This record gives sequence, structure tokens and C-alpha cells, in this order.
Amino acid sequence: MQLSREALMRAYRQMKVIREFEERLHVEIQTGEIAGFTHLYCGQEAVAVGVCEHLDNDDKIVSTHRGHGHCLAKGCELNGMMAEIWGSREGLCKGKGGSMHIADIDQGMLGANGIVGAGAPIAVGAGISARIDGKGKVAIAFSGDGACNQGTTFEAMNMAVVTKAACIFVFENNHYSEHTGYEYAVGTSNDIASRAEAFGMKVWRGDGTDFFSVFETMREVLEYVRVPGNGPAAVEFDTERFFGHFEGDPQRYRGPGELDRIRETRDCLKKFRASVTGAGLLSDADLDALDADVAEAMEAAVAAARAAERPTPEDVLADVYISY
Amino acid sequence: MQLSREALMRAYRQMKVIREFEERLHVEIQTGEIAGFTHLYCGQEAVAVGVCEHLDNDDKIVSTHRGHGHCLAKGCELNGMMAEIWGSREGLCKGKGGSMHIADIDQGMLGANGIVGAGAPIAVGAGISARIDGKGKVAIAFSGDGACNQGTTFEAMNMAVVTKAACIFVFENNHYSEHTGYEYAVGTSNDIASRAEAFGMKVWRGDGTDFFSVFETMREVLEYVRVPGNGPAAVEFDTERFFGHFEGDPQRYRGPGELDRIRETRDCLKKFRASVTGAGLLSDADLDALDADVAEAMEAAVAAARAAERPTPEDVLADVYISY
Amino acid sequence: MAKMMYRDAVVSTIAEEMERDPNVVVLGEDVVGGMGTAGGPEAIGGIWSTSTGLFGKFGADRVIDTPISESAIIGAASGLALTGKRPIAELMFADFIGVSLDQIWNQMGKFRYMFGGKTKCPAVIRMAYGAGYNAAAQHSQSVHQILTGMPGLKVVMPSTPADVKGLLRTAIRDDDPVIFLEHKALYGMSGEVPDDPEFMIPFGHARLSRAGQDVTIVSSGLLLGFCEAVADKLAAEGIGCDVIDLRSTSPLDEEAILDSVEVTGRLIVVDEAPPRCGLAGDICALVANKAFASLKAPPQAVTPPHTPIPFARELESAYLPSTDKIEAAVRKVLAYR
Amino acid sequence: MAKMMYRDAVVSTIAEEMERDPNVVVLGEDVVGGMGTAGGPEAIGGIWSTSTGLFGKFGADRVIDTPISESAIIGAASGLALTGKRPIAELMFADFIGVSLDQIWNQMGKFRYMFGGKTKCPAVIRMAYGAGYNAAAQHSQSVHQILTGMPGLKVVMPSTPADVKGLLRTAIRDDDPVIFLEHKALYGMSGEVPDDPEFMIPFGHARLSRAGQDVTIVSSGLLLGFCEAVADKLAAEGIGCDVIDLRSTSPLDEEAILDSVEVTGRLIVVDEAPPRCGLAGDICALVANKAFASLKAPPQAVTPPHTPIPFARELESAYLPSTDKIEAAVRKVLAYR
Ligand SMILES: Cc1ncc(C[n+]2csc(CCOP(=O)(O)OP(=O)(O)O)c2C)c(N)n1
Ligand SMILES: Cc1ncc(C[n+]2csc(CCOP(=O)(O)OP(=O)(O)O)c2C)c(N)n1
Ligand SMILES: [Mg+2]
Ligand SMILES: [Mg+2]
Repeated sequence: MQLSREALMRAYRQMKVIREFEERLHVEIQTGEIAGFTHLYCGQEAVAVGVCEHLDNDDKIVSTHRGHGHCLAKGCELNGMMAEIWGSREGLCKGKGGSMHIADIDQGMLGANGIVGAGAPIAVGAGISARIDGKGKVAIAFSGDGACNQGTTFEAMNMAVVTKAACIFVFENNHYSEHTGYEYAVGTSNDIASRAEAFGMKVWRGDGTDFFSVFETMREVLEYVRVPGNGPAAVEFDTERFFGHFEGDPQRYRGPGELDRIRETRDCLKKFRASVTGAGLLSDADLDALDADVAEAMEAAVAAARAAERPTPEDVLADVYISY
Repeated sequence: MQLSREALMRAYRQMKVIREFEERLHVEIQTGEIAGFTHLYCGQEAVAVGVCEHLDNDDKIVSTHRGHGHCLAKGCELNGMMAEIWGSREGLCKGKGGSMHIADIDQGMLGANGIVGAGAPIAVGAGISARIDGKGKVAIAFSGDGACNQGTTFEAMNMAVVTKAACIFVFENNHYSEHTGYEYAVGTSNDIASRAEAFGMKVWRGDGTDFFSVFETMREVLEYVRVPGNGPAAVEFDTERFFGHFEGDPQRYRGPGELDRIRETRDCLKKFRASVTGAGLLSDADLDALDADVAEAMEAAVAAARAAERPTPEDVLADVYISY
Repeated sequence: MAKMMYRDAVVSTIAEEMERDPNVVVLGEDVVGGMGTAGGPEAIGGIWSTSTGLFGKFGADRVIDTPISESAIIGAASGLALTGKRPIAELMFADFIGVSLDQIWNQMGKFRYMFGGKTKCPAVIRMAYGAGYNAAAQHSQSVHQILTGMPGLKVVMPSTPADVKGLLRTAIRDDDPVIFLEHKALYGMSGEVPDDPEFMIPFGHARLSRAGQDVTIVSSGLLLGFCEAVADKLAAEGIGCDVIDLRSTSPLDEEAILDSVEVTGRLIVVDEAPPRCGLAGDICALVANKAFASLKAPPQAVTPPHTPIPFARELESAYLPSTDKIEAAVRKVLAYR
Repeated sequence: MAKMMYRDAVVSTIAEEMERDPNVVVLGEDVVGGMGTAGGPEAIGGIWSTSTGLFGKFGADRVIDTPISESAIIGAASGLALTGKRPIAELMFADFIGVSLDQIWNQMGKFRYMFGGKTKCPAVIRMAYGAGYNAAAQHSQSVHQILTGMPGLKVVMPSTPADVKGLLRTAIRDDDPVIFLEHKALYGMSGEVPDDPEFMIPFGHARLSRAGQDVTIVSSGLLLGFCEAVADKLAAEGIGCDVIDLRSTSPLDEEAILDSVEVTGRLIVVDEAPPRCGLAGDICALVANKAFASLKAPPQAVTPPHTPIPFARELESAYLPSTDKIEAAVRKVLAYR
């Protein structure tokens, strides 16, 4: 289906926001200003955006340790995200969560997660909720190729089938879990989708570096899962991460030239640009303008995060319900 | 392959021992003498025996809450088993384990288990051990149709494939997990084996009420898994349990006449007798003699268990390595 | 007031709350029972009969039978709670936190704080705990000590049918995750239960089940009855015991304990968890710290030994704190000079 | 004596023991690193560099990289241990006991007792624990309080490179399951380590890291250093502190603690776990019970508050017991009359 000019612009902008967010964090982290573990989503933008562009606030997503892209795509506010990663009081989670624990329930973003595989069961509950409510809403669990080996992920898939949860398991196969290749760690090597299928779900596959592949695949998946009673589905997207597992990872597990190659041939932003300009849907100038717009927003977000109020020791004791 | 007369007698006797053990417990439990939860294996004997007749003490098995059959088939001593269930000091585990926690490491019986799904990961370790040792030994994990929905079982299957563990997952599908039907709880309903296959294993299927089906299937499976480097395999046996989930279960989930029907048409002992007498391999008299022999052994075991020494309060503190 | 059993107090409270609030849903293994069988739904309920009749009354959307997948059960409860429902999940045995702890500890217990206070997760996790059934090492454990130590969880342990009613209603209406621990040896206990459909007991309010001036005994669950028996016996000798039923271990009614010890100067905590890093030590330490000046004798924990729970009848009885051991502890603190 | 880092003490001890005993095997996520990648095995080791070089030296049969499947990792360790191997399993973060607790608590910890004493399960589970990295609520936790409460587990917490060496060797040679907790903020700590290839420190023997007459401070891990700093500062004022490094929490060196308190009469326990049902309360209760007559002031726990661990630098610092808070606690017990 042909997307409107507006929709194309929006999709590009969303991907670009994630890209810039991550590229900028990659730089800022070197300065030591940002604390904790940060896992960058750079390279996988087409998945988050290709999925979330189909969703509204009543559709839910559950994310991972590599969650910035999902958050931004689902509508978490840029400044709040940046401030959170900076550990500020003005962050989306008041500086208590940080990179791995961003949530925004009002946006249907039920949480990034530091525990690999922990999100899928939560999505099943949200998917049961959606089924009960009968309004054609869905819950989506993002998982990595590594997470697909966690018992919780398997349990969630079976339980979703049994309870006919309106739940979609989106597997982002970026080929690595930390420093280990998926060909080693996933017994079925390059076929995570078939494993999901064996649980009794319909499955799809798509190119996770191509926005249009993700978007069209998800259109089909969602058409299916939004029908009350159809139950869950799974999708595997083949994708790439452009940075290390976390910031600081020397990535010696990569092949020679691998990073250059994937940046060159598997960059969802480049592909998108080539596709829409080639088809005459948008011009380079349109996209450049969006780039500039995003760059400006990012600058502002970083400046705001840097200037934002810091948490106080008393904040440690806020938002608990039992104190000792 | 044709089994020797001796092997046939042994297989029958092993199944009969389990049958009598369980039928007798079913009666004794009514008297209130036996404490705790007891899950009877009656009806599934062909699986335990058809599997374990291929094994020696260096092959390992890991069992479940419904473990008596596996224990007896693997060589745990009858009197020690009975005494354990009676909670005696002379029991295989000195009365500390009871029905759900019988182990006999020397026999390669690594433990029954009260936690559904907990055995499979342990079998993977034993299977890695076997692979490392390179002597063609194997480790077998028995699991039920209910256990096949536990995350641990899935993790174990993937990990066995990845580590090329000499491990066999034997699924005994007796159609129920407690009071719930497998058609409800297993998303793929009657195809547990395919789910295992999706992890990248070779799988087999067999009739778990027919000793010969189990035995021949396991011959193939073992031939495969005993080859160093081949890695794990899985088998699903369709079988029946003749009693309730545990003793005391009114079994209202069964269909009308179901118990009569399965006792009539799906009884592994009856089938075995019909088969071997029909083929003229053993006579009814041979089998009757074994029956009598087993009945006598059982009588003696119960009498011994009843007379066996009871544990003392001081025993609570024995076999711990830290006391406070 | 109606007389009812502990287990019936569970199921009737759930039914009443489901009636009142359409968002309350129940999930767990065999909470319907008979699904996928010839007998059909409710052919048989769960093994504790704590969900009997719910499916018939409220239907498949609100009473959800699950596979044997405890992590997914708790995770699903979180997902339901984050999306407007009020799930009551059942772990058939508390021991099964072993296969689902992450979802309790690292997930639902942390959402509110970790997400900056904006998140409600109104889930109740019911669990049958405790020894007394000769169910051995993996089906008899107490877990309140583990869960009480985990910030973000409320932990409730009713000791009577009336407390089940009042505390479970509070739990269901609470906006945060509540661990509701039902002692399996108490399911058959009978007692008077208020009829008031709004009868609620707030968390953090202990109950004084016996009053005396000489010794403070703190307990809950099955062992509370043992403590009461000891108190009654000693009362006949003129020894007065305050017996405090904690009702909830988190929040903890520190005041009730400290007030009592200020009078008695002597403390015994009787608890079913193993001795190390448990609730008994926790409360002894609290008192030693906050009522130091009142103490006339060393605060004394009465717990099982540091061993797994043995199977045989004789062993389990010897493992559990008995009335004899409790009585001996009382006499010991009384004799202290 | 050689100077080495805490993390190198881990890996060198493992290597030495693997050299000595062919049954010692290592398993865990990324313990090889680079498996299934273009870079190949050992392209990169695990994130803590605590298995660097092992694969190259001992090969694929003895250094086993695993999928992200913690239950299967611990379960496999049990299965290996029951069949003659001596596995050392790594949980990358102690927080991951959430997804593997059953295998630790209900399985390996219980085999020996539950199976009547005939079963050996010589497995070591190494885990990186503790705060200090701003890794937030799910990657910063202390778990010794949870595991210490579980009968059947030995729990070890080295605070120096030398103790890593001596305790890890003991752990590997021990015939029962040992939980070996490495504080992630100490991995880079340097210290003298004995060269003796048989250097072992028995469990249950605390170390007196500072000696004084006025206050007993009990601690371990990262916070031990904080306590030492406070003791040193106060020593300059003439206040003497015994600082006791527990080394293992189960078995616990009760004697070392009680002997010290008999002299000082004042106890502070500084621990990184949350306040309820934790190790600090456990030790305060022990002392209140067994050294009651010696106590001159209320035993005092210094712990983080009962909250999940917050992310931001300011928040994590405020969460952790600081030297200021420890000092204040010392002064408080000293001032008690
Ligand atoms: C239960 C658990 N085990 C291990 C980890 C450590 N860890 C964090 S991310 C990660 C790799 C995840 O790989 P994948 O699912 O493919 O996601 P990706 O990092 O590629 O996005 C690991 C092992 C964790 N956080 N949680
Ligand atoms: C982790 C866990 N969850 C639930 C239970 C309670 N339980 C014991 S046996 C059982 C059913 C198991 O079904 P299946 O695996 O088919 O074995 P079967 O009883 O049919 O032999 C359940 C739910 C348990 N023991 N452990
Ligand atoms: Mg990945
Ligand atoms: Mg079954």
C-alpha cells in the first residue's frame, strides 16, 4: 500500500530521531557524563518504526535492554528520554530508571527491561487484556535473538497461544547476543520464526533493515492479530546493530570490514532515502530538511538534559510504598 | 530385533514390579499410613522399562514427580523404594526425600523431582558430561506433557542442541497435567515432538502403551545419540495414567468409561502378554510365574517397610553441612 | 458473622470482589480445572479448592487457566495490571517462586519506583505455603522471609478465616503488588467471618491474639496457633503472654511489637522460615535496636533448623517448632537474669 | 606474593584448578565469547574478563559457552556435578538468580539432604553482585541475604584479591554447592596474593581487617573498604574499631563476631542488602541473642533503604551506605548511654 507523503515524512523522521539520539549518545558517553550501561539501537530503526507506526496509545509494547528505539518510536517524549539517560529529575522516570528502564504507560510503552526475556510474559498479559477488551488492540513484545533462548520467552509464546492473547512477538535478529553469534546460541541457527511457529502461531519474516519490508509485514501481522480470537503471531526481522553490545565493547567478534559493509548496504535510513527519492515520493531536500530539524531537536534535548535539575538524596525515598 | 527369552522375561517383570508397586500403594495410601503427596505411574510402565532396558549404570536418567516407575526401571532397589515411601530410616533416602525425591546416584538415577520441568536442565549437564567423556553414554530427561510448557524444559532443549549434549528428552504424553488436558495446555496440542524438533533435534514418536514400540524406538534414538557429537534427540510417547494426578484425585475430568477403556485397550502389560504369547515367545505360565514372583516380592517389601526403623528427631540434623 | 473455612474465605472474597469490579481477573494452573478434557471446565477445580465456582460465575475471560509456566503467569499478571485489570494470580505452591522470582522481584515489584512513580501494578499473587503436609523439601517451604526482603512487594500472611477475608479484600483493592500467603495447613480451619462486604483489614496492623504482661510472642500462620496454645497453657500458671499475629510482614507493625516489648521486656519470635536472614532474626534485630533499654532478656528466635524440609512424619514434626520448643523458649527468657 | 587485580585472582585461580583437576569445567554466557562469530572463539571474553584465556588453554570440552538460559546453566552445572565433574558456572549478574533460583534453591542446594546424604554436588556458582556502576534496579543487587537463608548453600563474599584466591580455591575443591559472590566494583582492586598453589582459606573464618576496643564493625565486599576508611579516621581520634570481614556468610564465623562484641559491647553491621530480612539484621539478632550481657548499646544495622536501586549517580550514592553514614552510626552507638 502506498503511504502518504506525510506518513513517509513521519516514518523517516522517527527513524532519524532514533539514529541521531543514538549517534549522539555514542559521542556523549565518551565524556563520562552519562552513567551506567547503555545499549544503542542504532541500525535497527526500521524495526521499531516500521512496527510502531501502526500503533496507537492503546496498543502496547514491551521492550528490552536495547530499548531507546522502541521508546522513541512508541511516542516517548525526546526530551524526557534524554533527561532520563542523563539521570535527571526531569527524566521520564525521574532519573530512577535510566537507559534500561524507561517506561511511559500513557503512551502504551510498558517498559524497557534489563532482564533478557522478561518482557515477553508481560506482553502476554497485556495481550490477554486486549483480547478481553475486544477492541482490536494488541500488545507487542520486542525480543532479540539472544532473548529467544530464555525460558520465559518460550513460556510466553505457548501461553499466548493457549490464552489466545492478542500478542505479537517481534524478534529482532541482529546476529549477536553480547559477543556471541546467533549461529552458535540459537540451536536452530537462522530460523527463530520456525521455532515460534512450532508453538502453534502464524509467523512472518521480514528485512529489518528495510522500513517498507517491516511496515508491510506488520500490516499483515496486525491485520491478523487484531481480529479478536485469532490469537498471537510472531515475526522475525533480520537486522544489524551498528555499535557494540554496550558502549565500550571493542567488537572484536566482527568480521573484517563488517561494520563498514553493514553501514554501507544495510542502513535503513540510506535505503529509505534511495527508495523514496528513486520513486519520486520525496526529494532529497525534503529529507535533508527533516535531518536538519532532527539535528536541532537533538541539540536542544541534550542542552536541556544537561541543564535539567539533578535528583536529590531525598528522591531516593520517593515513590516507594513502604519505608523502613 | 528379536529379544531373547531372558530379556523378555526381564522386561515383563520390570513392568510388573512397577504395576504392583503402584497398585499396592494405591491401596496402602487409603489406610493413612503413607504420608505426603504420591503420584502413581501405573499405566506408563512400558515407557520407563522400554527406555531403561537399554541403559546401564553409567547412563543417567532424571525423573519427575511421577518417578517411581523410572526409579524401579533404572535399578533402584525395591525394598529401599518402599521404605522411602513409608518414610523410614531404611529408605533409599533415609526417609528424607519421600515419593517425589528418590535418587540413587550409583544406579545412574539422578533424582525424581517435585518441581515440574526442573529435571531437563540437569539432564543436559549429565549429557554434557557424557559427551566430554566420549564413551557413548547418555542422559535421559523424562518429562510430562505438562512439563513441556515450563521454560526450563525449552531452555534445556536449546542448550542441549547448542552444547551437543548426549541427552534424550523423553516426553510421556499421558494427556493430562493435573486436571487439565494437554489439548488445552500445549499450544501445539498433540504434537510435542514437533516442538522439540523446532529446536534443531531429531525426534521420534512411539506408542507408550506398547513396550515393543518404546523399546524399538529407543533403540534407534540411542543408536543416534550414543554417537559422540551427534547431540541430543527427543521422543514423544503417547501413554495413559490409570490413576488420578495424585492419590485422592476424583478424576472428574475423565470421559465416561475412559478408565475402563484405557485399562482394557491400552494396558501395556496386557498388550505385552498378548504379543509374546501370541508369537509363542513366552507362555502364559511363564508370565504367571513372574506375576507370582513379583507379588511375593511386593508383599515382602511392604512388610519390610512397615517394620523398618523409623527416623529419629536427631536425623533432621544429619547430612547437612552447615548447622545453626 | 458467618462461620466459614479459611479456603472458603479465599474463594468467597475473590467472588465478591469480582462481582464488584469487572476488572478483577483470576489466572493460574487449574484455577478452572478440566480445560481440554472430556469432563470440561470446572470438572474439578484447583487442588486447594480456592477457585471453585468462579469460572461458572465469571466465564473464560475472567478466570484464565494456564499451562505450567509460572514465569508467564506472573508476567501475565503484570501485563494485565499495567493495562487496567486487577489480576489475582495463583502459584499453587509458594515454592514455585523458584521458577518465577524474576517476574516478582525484578519486574512487578520494581515498576513503580523504577519508572519514576507513574506506574500502578495492582496485582495479587496468592501462594500456598508452609509445612505440615509431609510434602517434603520442595512443596513445604515458607517464602515470606525472601519476599519481605524485596522492596516493592507487600507481603501478607493471614492466620484466620476472618483475616483472609479482610486482608484479601485489601490486597485486591491495593494499587501495588501484594503477595498473599495462605498456609496450606490452615485451609480447613473454621472461624467466624464478618458479613460486611466492605470489611477490610489494613496492612501493617498486627492483631493481639492473646494479652499478657510477661513475654511478647510474635508469630503468624500455622505456628500462631501453637503460640496461642502455649500462651493459654502458661496463663493457667499465671504467666502472661502477648501473642502478636503479624498479619503482614511488609509493611510491618513495628509499633505493636515495640509497645508490647516495652511492657514485657522479653521477646520470642516464632517463625517457620529457616533461621538465617529470616523474619525471626529481622524482628529480634528490630527490637534489639529500638527497644534495647526495655529488654530484660535476649530476644529469642524459634525457627526450624537450617536444613531442607524432610519428608517423614517424625522428621517434619521434629523440624517444625513445636509447642514444647516454644514453651521452653518462653521459660528460658523468663528465667534469664 | 604477587600483586594482582581481584578479577585476575578469579581467572588465575580457575586456571590453576583446571590445570590441577581435569574434572573442573567452566560454563556460562560469553565465558568463551565470540562463538559463532567471524572473530571466532575468544575474540572477546565475558564482560568481566573473568574467564580470559581459559578456552585457549583448556578447549571447548572444558570451557562451555551457553545461550542466555540461566536455569539451564545452573541445571547443567548440577548435572555435571552429579556425574563426576566440578563445574564452575557463571551468572553474569547476581540479579539473574531471578530466572534461575529454582535450580539453585530447590535443586542443587537440596540434593545432599533430600537424597539422604549420599549425593555430592560439587558446583560453584560465581556471580557478579553489588552496586556502584549505576546499573540501576536490575543489575546492581546484593543477593547474599537471599541465598544465605537457603539451607544447603555455602555463600562466600571475598573482599580482596587474596581472599578471592584463597576462597575460590576452597570453593572449587568443596564437595557441596558454593555461591561465590564477586563484587563488581572490586574487580579492578589490586592487592598482594600468595603464590602458594595450595593457598586456601577455609569457609567460616572471618578476617579482622582493623583492630580496636570500642566498636565492632561487621561487613564485607565493597562496603568493607568504607568501614576501613571510617575505622582509620576514627583511630586518629583515639576510637578503636574492630572491622570484621565476614568472607563467608554461610557458614558464618559467629565466634569472631561474638568475641569482638564481648570486648567492645557495641556492634554495627554494614551491609549492601535492603534492610528487611537481610544479613545486617541477622547478625544483629545473633549478637542480641548470644552476647546480650555484653552489649552496651543497641546493635545497629547500616543498610540502604527499602527501595529498589535507583539509576542516577546522585541517587545511587545516596542509596548506598556512605562513610558518613557509617561514621554517624559508630558515633551513635558510642554515645549511647
Ligand atoms: C536474564 C539475563 N541474562 C543475561 C543478561 C545479560 N545480557 C544483557 S543483553 C544480552 C544479550 C542479549 O542479546 P539479544 O537478545 O540478541 O539482544 P541484543 O543485545 O542483540 O539487542 C545479555 C546476555 C541479562 N540482562 N539478562
Ligand atoms: C513448577 C511447578 N509447577 C506446578 C507444579 C504442580 N504440579 C505437579 S505435577 C503437575 C502436572 C504435571 O503434568 P505432566 O508434566 O503432564 O506430568 P504428569 O503428572 O502427567 O505425569 C503440576 C501442575 C509443580 N510441581 N511444579
Ligand atoms: Mg541480538
Ligand atoms: Mg501429563
